[in-house]
Amino acid sequence: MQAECPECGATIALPAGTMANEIVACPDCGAELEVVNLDPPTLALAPEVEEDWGE
Amino acid sequence: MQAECPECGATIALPAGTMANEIVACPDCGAELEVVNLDPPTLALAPEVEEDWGE
Amino acid sequence: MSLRVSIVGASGYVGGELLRLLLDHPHVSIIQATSARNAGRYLYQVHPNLRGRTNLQFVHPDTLQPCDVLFLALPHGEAAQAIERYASLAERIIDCSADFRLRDPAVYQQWYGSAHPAPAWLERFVYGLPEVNRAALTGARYASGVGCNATATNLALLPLVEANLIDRSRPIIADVKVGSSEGGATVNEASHHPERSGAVRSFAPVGHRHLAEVEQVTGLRNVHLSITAIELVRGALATVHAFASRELSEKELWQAYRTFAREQPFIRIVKERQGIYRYPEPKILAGTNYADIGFAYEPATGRIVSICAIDNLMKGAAGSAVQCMNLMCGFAETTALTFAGLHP
Amino acid sequence: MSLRVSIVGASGYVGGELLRLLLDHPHVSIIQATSARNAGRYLYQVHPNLRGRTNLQFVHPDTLQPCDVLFLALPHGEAAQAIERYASLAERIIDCSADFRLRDPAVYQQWYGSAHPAPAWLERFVYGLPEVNRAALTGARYASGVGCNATATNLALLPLVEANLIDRSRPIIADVKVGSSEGGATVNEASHHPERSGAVRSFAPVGHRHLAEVEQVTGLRNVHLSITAIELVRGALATVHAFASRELSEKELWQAYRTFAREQPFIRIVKERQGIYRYPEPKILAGTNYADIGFAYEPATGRIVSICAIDNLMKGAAGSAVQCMNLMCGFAETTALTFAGLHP
Amino acid sequence: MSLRVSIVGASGYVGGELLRLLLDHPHVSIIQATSARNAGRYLYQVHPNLRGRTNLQFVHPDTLQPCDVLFLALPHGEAAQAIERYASLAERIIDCSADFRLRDPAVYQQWYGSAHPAPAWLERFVYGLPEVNRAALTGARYASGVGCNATATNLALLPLVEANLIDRSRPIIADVKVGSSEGGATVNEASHHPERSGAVRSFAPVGHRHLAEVEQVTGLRNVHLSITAIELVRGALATVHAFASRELSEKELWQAYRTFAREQPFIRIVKERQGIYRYPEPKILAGTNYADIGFAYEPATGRIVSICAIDNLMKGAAGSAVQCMNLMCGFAETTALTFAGLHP
Amino acid sequence: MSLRVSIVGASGYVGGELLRLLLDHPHVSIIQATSARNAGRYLYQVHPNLRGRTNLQFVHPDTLQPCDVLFLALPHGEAAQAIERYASLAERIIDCSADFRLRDPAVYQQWYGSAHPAPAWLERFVYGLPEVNRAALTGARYASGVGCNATATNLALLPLVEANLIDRSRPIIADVKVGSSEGGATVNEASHHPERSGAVRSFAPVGHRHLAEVEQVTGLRNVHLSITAIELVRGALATVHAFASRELSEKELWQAYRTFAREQPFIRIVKERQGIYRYPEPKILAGTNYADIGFAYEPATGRIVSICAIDNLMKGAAGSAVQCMNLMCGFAETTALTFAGLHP
Ligand SMILES: NC(=O)c1ccc[n+]([C@@H]2O[C@H](COP(=O)([O-])OP(=O)(O)OC[C@H]3O[C@@H](n4cnc5c(N)ncnc54)[C@H](OP(=O)(O)O)[C@@H]3O)[C@@H](O)[C@H]2O)c1
Ligand SMILES: NC(=O)c1ccc[n+]([C@@H]2O[C@H](COP(=O)([O-])OP(=O)(O)OC[C@H]3O[C@@H](n4cnc5c(N)ncnc54)[C@H](OP(=O)(O)O)[C@@H]3O)[C@@H](O)[C@H]2O)c1
Ligand SMILES: NC(=O)c1ccc[n+]([C@@H]2O[C@H](COP(=O)([O-])OP(=O)(O)OC[C@H]3O[C@@H](n4cnc5c(N)ncnc54)[C@H](OP(=O)(O)O)[C@@H]3O)[C@@H](O)[C@H]2O)c1
Ligand SMILES: NC(=O)c1ccc[n+]([C@@H]2O[C@H](COP(=O)([O-])OP(=O)(O)OC[C@H]3O[C@@H](n4cnc5c(N)ncnc54)[C@H](OP(=O)(O)O)[C@@H]3O)[C@@H](O)[C@H]2O)c1
Ligand SMILES: [Zn+2]
Ligand SMILES: [Zn+2]
Repeated sequence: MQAECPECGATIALPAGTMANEIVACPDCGAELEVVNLDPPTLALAPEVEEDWGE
Repeated sequence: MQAECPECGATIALPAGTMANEIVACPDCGAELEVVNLDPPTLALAPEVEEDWGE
Repeated sequence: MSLRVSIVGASGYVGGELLRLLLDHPHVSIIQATSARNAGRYLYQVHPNLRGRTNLQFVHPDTLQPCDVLFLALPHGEAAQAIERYASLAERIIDCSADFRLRDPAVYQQWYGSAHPAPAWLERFVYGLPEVNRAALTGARYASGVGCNATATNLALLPLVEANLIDRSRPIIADVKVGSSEGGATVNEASHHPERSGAVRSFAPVGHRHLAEVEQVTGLRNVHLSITAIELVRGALATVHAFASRELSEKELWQAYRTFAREQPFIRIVKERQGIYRYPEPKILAGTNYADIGFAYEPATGRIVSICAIDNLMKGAAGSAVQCMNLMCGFAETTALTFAGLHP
Repeated sequence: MSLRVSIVGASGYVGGELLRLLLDHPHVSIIQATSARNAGRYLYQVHPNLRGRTNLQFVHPDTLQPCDVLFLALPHGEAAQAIERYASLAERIIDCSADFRLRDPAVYQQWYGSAHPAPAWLERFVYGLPEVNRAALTGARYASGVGCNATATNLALLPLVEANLIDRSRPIIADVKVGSSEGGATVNEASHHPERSGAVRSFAPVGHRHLAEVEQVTGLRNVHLSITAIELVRGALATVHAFASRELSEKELWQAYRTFAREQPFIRIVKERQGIYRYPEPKILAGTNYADIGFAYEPATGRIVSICAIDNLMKGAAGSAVQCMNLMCGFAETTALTFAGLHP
Repeated sequence: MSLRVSIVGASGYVGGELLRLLLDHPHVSIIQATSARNAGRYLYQVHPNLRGRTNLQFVHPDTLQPCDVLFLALPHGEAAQAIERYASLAERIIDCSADFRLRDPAVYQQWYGSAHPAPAWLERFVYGLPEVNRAALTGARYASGVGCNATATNLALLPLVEANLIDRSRPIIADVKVGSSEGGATVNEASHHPERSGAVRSFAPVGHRHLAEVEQVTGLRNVHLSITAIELVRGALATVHAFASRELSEKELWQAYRTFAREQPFIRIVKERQGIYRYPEPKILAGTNYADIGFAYEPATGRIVSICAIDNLMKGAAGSAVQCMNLMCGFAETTALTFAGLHP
Repeated sequence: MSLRVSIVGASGYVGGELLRLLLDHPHVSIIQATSARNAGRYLYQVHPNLRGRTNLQFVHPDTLQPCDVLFLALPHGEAAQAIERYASLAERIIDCSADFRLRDPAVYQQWYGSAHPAPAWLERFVYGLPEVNRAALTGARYASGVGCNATATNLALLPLVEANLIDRSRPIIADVKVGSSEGGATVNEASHHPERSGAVRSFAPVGHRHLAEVEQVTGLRNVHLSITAIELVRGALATVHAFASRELSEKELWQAYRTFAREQPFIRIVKERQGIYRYPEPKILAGTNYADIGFAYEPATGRIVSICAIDNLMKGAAGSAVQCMNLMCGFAETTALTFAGLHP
């Protein structure tokens, strides 16, 4: 099962048994993605806390 | 006695008793300057060894 | 007779620098220095360089009392939130944060993502860079601080802007290198020594908020700012790449920089043909209020590289703030700001 | 069966790095390592990391003997001067200097101020950056090295150039931050630790020779290069500011970088949304042959900040040189180049 | 056939170093790497040097599954607390913490202030310093790790102890200089870059717990330990001052060090009469498993200064741990530990 | 009315520091600053921190003219060789070198390997550490400087010596960590940035000449000195391990340190139970004349660890020299020495 990262366009392999609402990380851009649909497999950016870089 | 730095245009005060061919340093740009004329006071860039900055 | 001065946010890095400067200022006495987390501790337990200089203790910010001059050195947003209270306590205020730097509330909203909490106060504050606002600061009641990266960029650009030497149709790139004290005293993952040490971190390649200040101060609209955090504690170096509006000689550029630096006690032009220190270098500015400026020019392409070095905590924050106070209160402008810096 | 390899200039920093890599290379044996000043000393007396790895001693360059592959790691000009002699001793040569990098003798003369001493050799040398010249390097007899600052700049630019995303009518600024090992092992006033430590030195705001290599490799004519030396021993970071030729999405940029990185064993794309290491960072590349590339894009202005980090002594010199040797001699391209780098 | 290995505490510095080493180990496969805070993230988002090396993701420690070899790299006390669970999951365990280093529960209680949570397990663990325990480690099921400062001190002392050259009636002072990675990956006020940078911090002038390990390993009772944290990320240097039990010649000392170093693949003697690297230097050991040892002797006073340099994360932690695994599992002792280190 | 002061060796690091201090001294005017290599250059071309402070140019030492106070900051041996000439030019001399520090010509010969060139002058010079010699320095004509490592060690030991708390039958180990400016401004292989950076170099494990000064000042005969060069430009930290002559309480130790520090304007006791700066730390002393002292005590073993931090160029050289001048000339002792130091 494959899906595309909405942020960077990476092709992400979803392991068998992936469920809706699960969170996966994009291996390329690190975005945290929510599985919003399984048929077809669709990912959306999960809400993220903007981290402070501290400078 | 005043002269102009040919490099940066600084006004350079030449002390009384300055002689032709003397070398003075420009206080602004650091150029080493030769007194090529005294009347009017005129400065020219003295030949410089290009220092290696080393990178 | 001494003015009574207080510092809110005195446990931070800008606050600490204000303490260091004001303790040696002949015309003021520090009456309160606040820190919620360190209330009751001696100043020197947080700022060890002040040991032997003062036995003052931090007080909680809630206990702040009336004073003549109030310095605010707080995280973003805190000063604007409480400005009425602070103004009720002090005749004069110098706020080191970004809260009162921008004149236009719309610009504030654009860059900070929410409406300004006290927009009426924006016009009461004079932008606290004496090099451009000396007249307005003289006798003023309220001064904002300056952004450190903005200041390095502005002081690199102003000689060229004032002499009208920049081609405004071509982009201007300000690539600023900064030290870790810019982030303040609060610990975070990014500032953990094993990670931060030796880093060359592309901290803000795009989108840095100080651009708003650069546009306000220089009037330019084609400046592009990037910030890289490097191995350094204090210091910022702006390398600003611009293009000449016409063919130039080196002498004309010298002239522009000299004109800008004239009568500015803390601006020095650094451009040497030999030696190790040919251009502005932040490492020798630690603790000083100087902004060193210099340039390189490439006739074949018309590129001017204008360079400015500062200590972010001094000319980029506390130093300029004290310089503002001197102007606001009628003291000699350089009072308490004369430390020459160290070599090596 | 092992190839017999020699290194001329083995006491230098590039030479030392070649020694480190080649001692662990399964298909070659080092037979000679030259140094005039250290002839007779053990390699590990100069390169202490090699202690326990080899009991080889430096030999004087005059005693150089025939070998299969010869690496030259000499100061500028020395390789070109003596290329006939070196070519008579070795079937294959990899020269790490700038002597054979430029294809056009006229360009060489323009940047180096004198005619090339052996212009006929220029076309025999393949420019030694496998990422752009893999096919030509495969089986080649002569390869040049690469410039470290040029390589960081080129690898930042190439993804954009190959995807044709850059507006060539607007200037491209490459602001490169570099460590002290770029200057080599020879001591000078500028490298004295108390002076160099903590420096943010505008080493070459304009006029850096590596621009010639950038123009040759990218085909661009509007690149402007500035080099700032920072507190770092190994490493170079190129921050390259370019403008998009049209409106772009982040995904298109990702696509361009992925296309460039595909099949390149030493190119990694680094662009993270969180964590400390969001963009390429030279500090984690020390000793590795990676070039990490990444980018930030500002839709409102069209500015693309393309960032490349390398270890100047590896991908910027000895690492690429060994990668070239692997291609020239038919070894697996990554042989002896697999060190992962350290964190923290 | 590969052994299946897991690492608990893989987001830490010792854990990260284990990952780096084990990913290149030809006889093992990493099946799980745990981190509660980073579960679901890719290893390279925390350890950026592993980018391109593995696509493994951190898993929560609660999901730990059975494996052949389990490495524990946890904060003090955590391994002892849960040792029964870990032992139920893995045939072999290597614990990098101090929990199972001391043989005597009473000594543990004295130094750690509370009774050991699993005293029965103390005798099942072999102290994991191959240089003194090679035979016991060969084939062992459980090995403790080593203390980094203890190891630098022990390896400085052992050549003298084994040759019986130390006057035990006079104090032995071990003054150890250490880098910031000793503190692990967790951020704290003391590790904030502006504070930690350039520090020469008397971290533990007296009372450092590693003394217990020194006494256990050397059998000495008159060692006094002090730790100073200096500007360095990786590395520890022990400067150990002891007095000779009788008049000695330099040759006798050389003999003692040679005897100790013989057959030890990771011990090198460093004592040069010229050059820059005359004594052990941690900076060239970053990433390597070497312990470099050397000495200076002052005939007039009988003082021997014995010096040992290590990388605290390697020979002082993960490197020794992998060396232990190699011995426990019958692999060649140096497998995956052959990185030579960098110069400069 | 100002005293006329000259500095021989003004291009060096001690000379540069003297310039910085004396330019701000209200009671003196610098009339000459010598450098053979830089004659004719502006002081700020060598010491960039002095830009804007003075337009003085270096003069050749041969052109030295009479003055009121002469500072000598020359390499070892040069002052002694030419002392008659210098004394003919100046009423008062302060020599920063080691040439006139030792009282006993025999001790000089023992440590420096040759007879003193001007032994009659030894008794005319007062050893220039005001903390021990204030009375003798007051009004004196000739003062020697101090050794930086000696001073850190002496000031760590003196509180204990004066209170008679040290067991003289057991060895005292002084393990001193130092920065690179101790080596002066002259470049050499060991100071090349890529080599010196990050080093933990056992520079003088035994045999350091400053021991002679320690013995002279403290009267102790069982001190053992080792110097390790670390990543630092300015600063020295002495970690001195001694044993108590009897059972002690912490209070007694506090008492001893307080007694020593009383009336000493530049001695501060640093011993905190919390915070980051618990013991003396050289990094916050850069540019200041303070010597911070502190201690840790281990009742079980009787070990006292006495710690002293200084800036080697200030309290360890130029700062003490100016303090001496103030005493010799009747100025307030702290004049021109009040810079507080920076944090962070
Ligand atoms: N660092 C620079 O280079 C720099 C340069 C230019 C401008 N600035 C600006 O200067 C300001 C201070 O920066 P910094 O680096 O000094 O920050 P900092 O080190 O983080 O210090 C912040 C200070 O604010 C106090 N504080 C926090 N919240 C408060 C509140 N609600 N009320 C009262 N006090 C509060 C803290 O005290 P506690 O001890 O109670 O936490 C601390 O003393 C910021 O606005 C910054 O943008 C900084
Ligand atoms: N450093 C970098 O980051 C870097 C990156 C890319 C390319 N490069 C290029 O690589 C080359 C070497 O750089 P480096 O940094 O390694 O320099 P380096 O440290 O100064 O080493 C130079 C070496 O050349 C030897 N040498 C000098 N003159 C020689 C001669 N006439 N014949 C034979 N050997 C001679 C020296 O040996 P002795 O012991 O006899 O003096 C030394 O081994 C340069 O061309 C440089 O431009 C360097
Ligand atoms: N650093 C050195 O130089 C060194 C040298 C020798 C020995 N050691 C020893 O090695 C051990 C690890 O040191 P370090 O420096 O790597 O520490 P560190 O960087 O702080 O890492 C600690 C690791 O333990 C994990 N962890 C914390 N509590 C846990 C729990 N209850 N269960 C499971 N995992 C837990 C953390 O994971 P999360 O991501 O979930 O927080 C993190 O991965 C320590 O015992 C230390 O004494 C360290
Ligand atoms: N560095 C420290 O931390 C420290 C601490 C305590 C004491 N000291 C002592 O202070 C003295 C100076 O040390 P430094 O570190 O400042 O050394 P430095 O940086 O090497 O400076 C030496 C100075 O002496 C000048 N000079 C050399 N030979 C001379 C001669 N024959 N006649 C006149 N001038 C001569 C040099 O001038 P040119 O420009 O003409 O070469 C230079 O200005 C030394 O004796 C040192 O032991 C140093
Ligand atoms: Zn993605
Ligand atoms: Zn000029």
